[in-house]
Amino acid sequence: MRELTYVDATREALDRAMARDPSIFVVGEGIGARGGNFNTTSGLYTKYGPERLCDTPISERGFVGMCAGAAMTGTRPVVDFMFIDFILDAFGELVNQVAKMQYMSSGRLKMPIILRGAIGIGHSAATHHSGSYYPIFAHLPGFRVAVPAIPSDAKGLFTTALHGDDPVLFLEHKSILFNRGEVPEGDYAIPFGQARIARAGADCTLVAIGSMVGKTLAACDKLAEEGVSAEVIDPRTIAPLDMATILESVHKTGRLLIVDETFQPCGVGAEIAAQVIDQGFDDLDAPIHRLNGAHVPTPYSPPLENAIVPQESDIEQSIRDLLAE
Amino acid sequence: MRELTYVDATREALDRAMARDPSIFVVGEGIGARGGNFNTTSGLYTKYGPERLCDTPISERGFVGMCAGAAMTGTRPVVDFMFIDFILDAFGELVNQVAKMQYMSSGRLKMPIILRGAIGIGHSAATHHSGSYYPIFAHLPGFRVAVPAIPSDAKGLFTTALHGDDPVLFLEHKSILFNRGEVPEGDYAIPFGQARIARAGADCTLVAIGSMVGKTLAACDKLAEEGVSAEVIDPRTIAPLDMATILESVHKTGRLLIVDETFQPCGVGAEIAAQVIDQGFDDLDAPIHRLNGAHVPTPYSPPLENAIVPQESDIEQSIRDLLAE
Amino acid sequence: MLHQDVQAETKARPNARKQGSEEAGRTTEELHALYRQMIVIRYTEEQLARSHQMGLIHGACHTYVGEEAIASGVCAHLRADDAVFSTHRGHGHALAKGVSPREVIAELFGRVTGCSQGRGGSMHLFKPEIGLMGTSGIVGPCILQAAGAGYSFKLLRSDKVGVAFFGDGAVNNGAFHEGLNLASIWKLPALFVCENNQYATEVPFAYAAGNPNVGNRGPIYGMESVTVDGNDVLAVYEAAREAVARARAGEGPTLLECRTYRTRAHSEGMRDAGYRTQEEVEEWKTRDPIKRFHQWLLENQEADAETLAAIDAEIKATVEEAAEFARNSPWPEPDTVSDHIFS
Amino acid sequence: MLHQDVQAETKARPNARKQGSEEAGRTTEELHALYRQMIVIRYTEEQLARSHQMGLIHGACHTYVGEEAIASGVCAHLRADDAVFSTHRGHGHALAKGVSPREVIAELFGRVTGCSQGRGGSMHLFKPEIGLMGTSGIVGPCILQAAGAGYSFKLLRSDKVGVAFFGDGAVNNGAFHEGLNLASIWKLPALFVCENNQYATEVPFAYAAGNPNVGNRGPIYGMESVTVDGNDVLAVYEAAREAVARARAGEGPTLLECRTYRTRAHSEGMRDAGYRTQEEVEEWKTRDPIKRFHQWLLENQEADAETLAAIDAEIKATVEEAAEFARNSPWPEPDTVSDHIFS
Ligand SMILES: Cc1ncc(C[n+]2csc(CCOP(=O)(O)OP(=O)(O)O)c2C)c(N)n1
Ligand SMILES: Cc1ncc(C[n+]2csc(CCOP(=O)(O)OP(=O)(O)O)c2C)c(N)n1
Ligand SMILES: [Mg+2]
Ligand SMILES: [Mg+2]
Repeated sequence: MRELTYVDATREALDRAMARDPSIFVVGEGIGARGGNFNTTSGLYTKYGPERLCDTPISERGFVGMCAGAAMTGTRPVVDFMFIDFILDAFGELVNQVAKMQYMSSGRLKMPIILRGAIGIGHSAATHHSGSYYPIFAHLPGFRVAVPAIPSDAKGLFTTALHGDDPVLFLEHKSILFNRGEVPEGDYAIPFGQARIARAGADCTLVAIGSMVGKTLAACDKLAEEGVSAEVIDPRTIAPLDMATILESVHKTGRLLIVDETFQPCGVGAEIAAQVIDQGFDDLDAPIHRLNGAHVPTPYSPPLENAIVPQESDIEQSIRDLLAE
Repeated sequence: MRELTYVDATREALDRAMARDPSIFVVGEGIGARGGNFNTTSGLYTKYGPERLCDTPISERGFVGMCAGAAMTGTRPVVDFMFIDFILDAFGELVNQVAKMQYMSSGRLKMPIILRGAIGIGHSAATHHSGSYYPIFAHLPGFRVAVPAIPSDAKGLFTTALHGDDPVLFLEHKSILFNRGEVPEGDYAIPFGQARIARAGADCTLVAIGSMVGKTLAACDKLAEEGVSAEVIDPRTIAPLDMATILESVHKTGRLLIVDETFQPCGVGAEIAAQVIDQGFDDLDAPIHRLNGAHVPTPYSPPLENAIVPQESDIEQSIRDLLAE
Repeated sequence: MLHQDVQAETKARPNARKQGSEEAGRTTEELHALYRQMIVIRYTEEQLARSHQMGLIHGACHTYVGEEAIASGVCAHLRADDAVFSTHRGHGHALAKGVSPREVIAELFGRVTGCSQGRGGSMHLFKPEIGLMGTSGIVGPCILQAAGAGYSFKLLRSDKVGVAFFGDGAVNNGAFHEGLNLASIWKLPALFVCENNQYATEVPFAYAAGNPNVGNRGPIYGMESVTVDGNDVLAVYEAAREAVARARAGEGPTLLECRTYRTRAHSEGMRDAGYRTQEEVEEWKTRDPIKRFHQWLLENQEADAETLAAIDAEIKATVEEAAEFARNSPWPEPDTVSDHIFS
Repeated sequence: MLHQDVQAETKARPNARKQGSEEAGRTTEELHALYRQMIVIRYTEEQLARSHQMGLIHGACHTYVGEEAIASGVCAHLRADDAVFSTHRGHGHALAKGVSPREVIAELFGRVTGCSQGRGGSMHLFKPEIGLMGTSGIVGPCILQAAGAGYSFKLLRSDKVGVAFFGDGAVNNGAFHEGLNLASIWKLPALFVCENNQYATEVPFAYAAGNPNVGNRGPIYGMESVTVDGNDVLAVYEAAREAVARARAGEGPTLLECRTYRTRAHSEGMRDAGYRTQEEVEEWKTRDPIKRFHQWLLENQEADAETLAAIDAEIKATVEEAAEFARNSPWPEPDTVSDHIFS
């Protein structure tokens, strides 16, 4: 199969959907002629013009609220935040005017809006350009939250987002945006709420999210040389969260570690652990462990930045600890 | 001891602190001559005047950002949101300009700012006036989060907030604001991160938050007639969270239920469960259960509203289920 | 200050626009419809106020009494497929957009027959089928949403219009600034109606805004803007006619400031003292938009007293029946409470 | 349009303010200090640009080249206890507020000797000891924070001033609207300096704003406002003098629009084509604030060429030494990474 970068994979999905559906438009800063800070829209401006690739002022709250109104009246906005950090100024609109609209109108309004942006720590982007924030959106009712880890999932999940009628947070870790991988041509959709077993194994279950999937797989490769057989699950969407796949794996392995770059308290790992302890209590042979980024704002300097992100060696150590319990 | 309402208890703390420290000021809509929508400031305007009880335009982002700047330059703002729902428009300021400031300045700046407001579901306030959102602030580094359940704790925790140098979310459930209880006179501070054992017991541990404390105690009273001895823990602050007290209790009882009105996914109950499973695995005799409000926007009509909030009878049933595991 | 001017002018020559040329197309039916619309709002609000006292309304209830001319004058130019976004004080907008008193009253009673099936109450009225896209308990967002409807309508090459109603309180909010600017730079077919009743709850606009005028702010955004006497239904009607026509023609948005006053408390059951004088309230009651228009219709031989009395009586009966209907309506089923979070 | 006017005027009578009365108190030392300050910024930025190419800067780097007159002209009136809040393009503000080139360069190199001890990088410069309260990677907040400093200073009855520097991009943001309004209604001692360089990254202000003017927006908030040629350091200096004096005297805030241009790419390593012409860039380079002031000093006999060359040489050496210092500075210790989240 041909290979594409992650960002090219999402752009292909976007391009195909825009070609077919004239009600899709994109807003953001520099997503027009410039093609997006991360090339998310490059080439599309010439194809679809300024109304459908609409450069905005620095009015995040404004254009999110505007897109909420647009989604309610027959069009399908894609908000491209560049860095997802900039979504925070629109948080009130998202919580009260986007996530709740279908419910409050008893299903008479639809809310087909995609909110996309680069997440995560890396490249000394420092604390205003390193956020992820997805546990917050998983906490709140009304959002779908996708965190694809590989190019094919990026295309498949973005396609699903573009065809659905619900608000979707589509979050792309900066450190994997330009990774290459095989991506199916043509139409390719992956339903939300289906985890991917990134590696099959029998000794322990590792749930890894976004950029942590690759690092976890690398750690497993290393441990495999010592005979450790770890199963790695990539949930792909954290709302909805495919607990069935995780529970099934834990049933088999009896041990669970969740690896996630974002903050630990009230995070995705907490939710997974809480559900496993409730529904898979008898399957567990050991405590559930979580490995998260440090609970601090993101510092700039490389040695500090490295210190707060789980590294391959940290993951390896955590797996050893889990197996030793 | 004399009795005060919950809101009178916080006002007493505020009044004492303002009398002593001229750098404390309050901003909000209608907190001046009007005395606050929930009487949080009544009587103070005549005492301290319009600069220290400053009525604002409907500019939540604006005055939060302003108070961030004020806190960095020698004064101590108290932002009174009336309903905490209105904080959402200021979310960007809170995350990036309030919570991170001490860290990014390596401790050279202080951030003594209190963000207070009424939380919770009740009185058909509907979806824009029923939010709680505290798991979000516990997730993010840099916030203290207090959710007092009784008048004396309200006074004690508010006093601590007023004397500290960190950003504090001070969240007061609407349904308990006018409850009365014994409140110590004079100076009275309760440190953050110390849970209160609201009821001692041996058969199971119940962690209840805010308005759920009273309901849980009522359910326990009922079950006590059948000989059930439940321990009820009120964490009082969820950041910092007093896990030591919870772990100790679970060590004794072997069973844990967390009762919380807010949303379940990535919530406080998830965090508590995850920590207990990690650190108290061998103490557990049964799965950990969570009882939360339904994961939906808050509907208006009383039968719908009742259906989404854990009621005394739901708590009772959950305790029975836990004991039956 | 313009504000004073508007009041002065109002007193000197009430409804002076009568002689203007722009009402060429104003038929007697249209005039009667405007009157009827205002009466529907007034009677429904008065019914709701009574019902609130009786404990039939569970949450808040912000009435529109004294401001009826605005929703009536603006919505007269809207079609069912135009999109209206409104605020916490939204009953009047819902009614003027075509929601029936039954559906509004039942909603506030929390019944499944309400326009939001009991999920919304006073501050969350929805009837998207006829373009009532929602009222909101949060001040500000409606401005952005109306711009968004405009974006849709422009992209879809339709001649529909997005309309936001909001109070003076919203003017100091960032949503006003960002929304008006976006609508202007993209020439969106939108109308921004500021109902300047001079107070945000108890905080005077004159205190909360560095500039007591709203209608002079259009140029800052490169947008048409105008201030009218919001208690003069014909003034509102004519200004809205122009603005809606401009939007439909692709000529961009308009900011329309309507100077008005709420004569009841901010919300039912709230105190209404300490922040404004009883004299001020009484003075404004003399400028009641319905009384004024009633008088104007008589003076200009557009209606006789009997016709108007008949309308009054008819609406009175309709509203009473609506309250009865609402009271007898079923509650929503608790087991539907998790429906429709997702599509 | 005023924008054109300013440019035209600039060309016709460069630094025409010389004959004005307001510079009565402008000493030769002050003039030399202004020159020196601009050179410090320019040389530091050029050093940073080179260092970026060499891979010594790990994150973003937005230079202030071409805009030096603004920070220099404004900060000349500030004391160490006045509070400055700035943006992503904040090196110039930090330097003008008194942070040394060593501390700025070391910060961008990620070293513990940097003004933020390596935690911040280009966009998060802190030295609160001398009133640099922080630069921010988010567009907008600095406006609110400067108002907040003003609130503190007013409440504490001091004569200190809060100052925000921000780009044209921030003008369309709700923070601008809310912050200016709050500062105005409470007459806060604050100064809002808009560095209008006509682009937000690649998006022209003329596209993004319904009104291409910033300095005409003060009256909307009931605030003094003024537009000056931001490449004329004396024009900035005089306007800021007045504004700071007004703030200190309790007479309220000022909005100061400085028309300028960034002559390098938005950030180092970014492309700088497609959205503006090379001619436009070259044209603006002829209006370089340093060259212009250099010429003015000579023409007005305020300095001779040797004096200025000596300043240049001295600063060049200082900055080179600073880069050396930064490069030899230690990295922060990883085990300090969780310090200072709470007080
Ligand atoms: C963002 C936000 N902040 C605060 C409130 C609380 N609140 C409800 S109505 C109101 C006053 C609104 O005043 P205005 O916009 O003038 O409308 P009016 O009530 O006068 O019609 C306030 C502050 C809110 N609903 N939303
Ligand atoms: C709220 C927010 N949105 C988007 C960005 C990304 N961003 C960084 S700089 C910039 C352009 C800023 O333009 P302007 O304010 O004019 O400052 P200039 O770079 O021209 O000095 C943008 C959009 C940001 N930092 N913050
Ligand atoms: Mg009002
Ligand atoms: Mg700019």
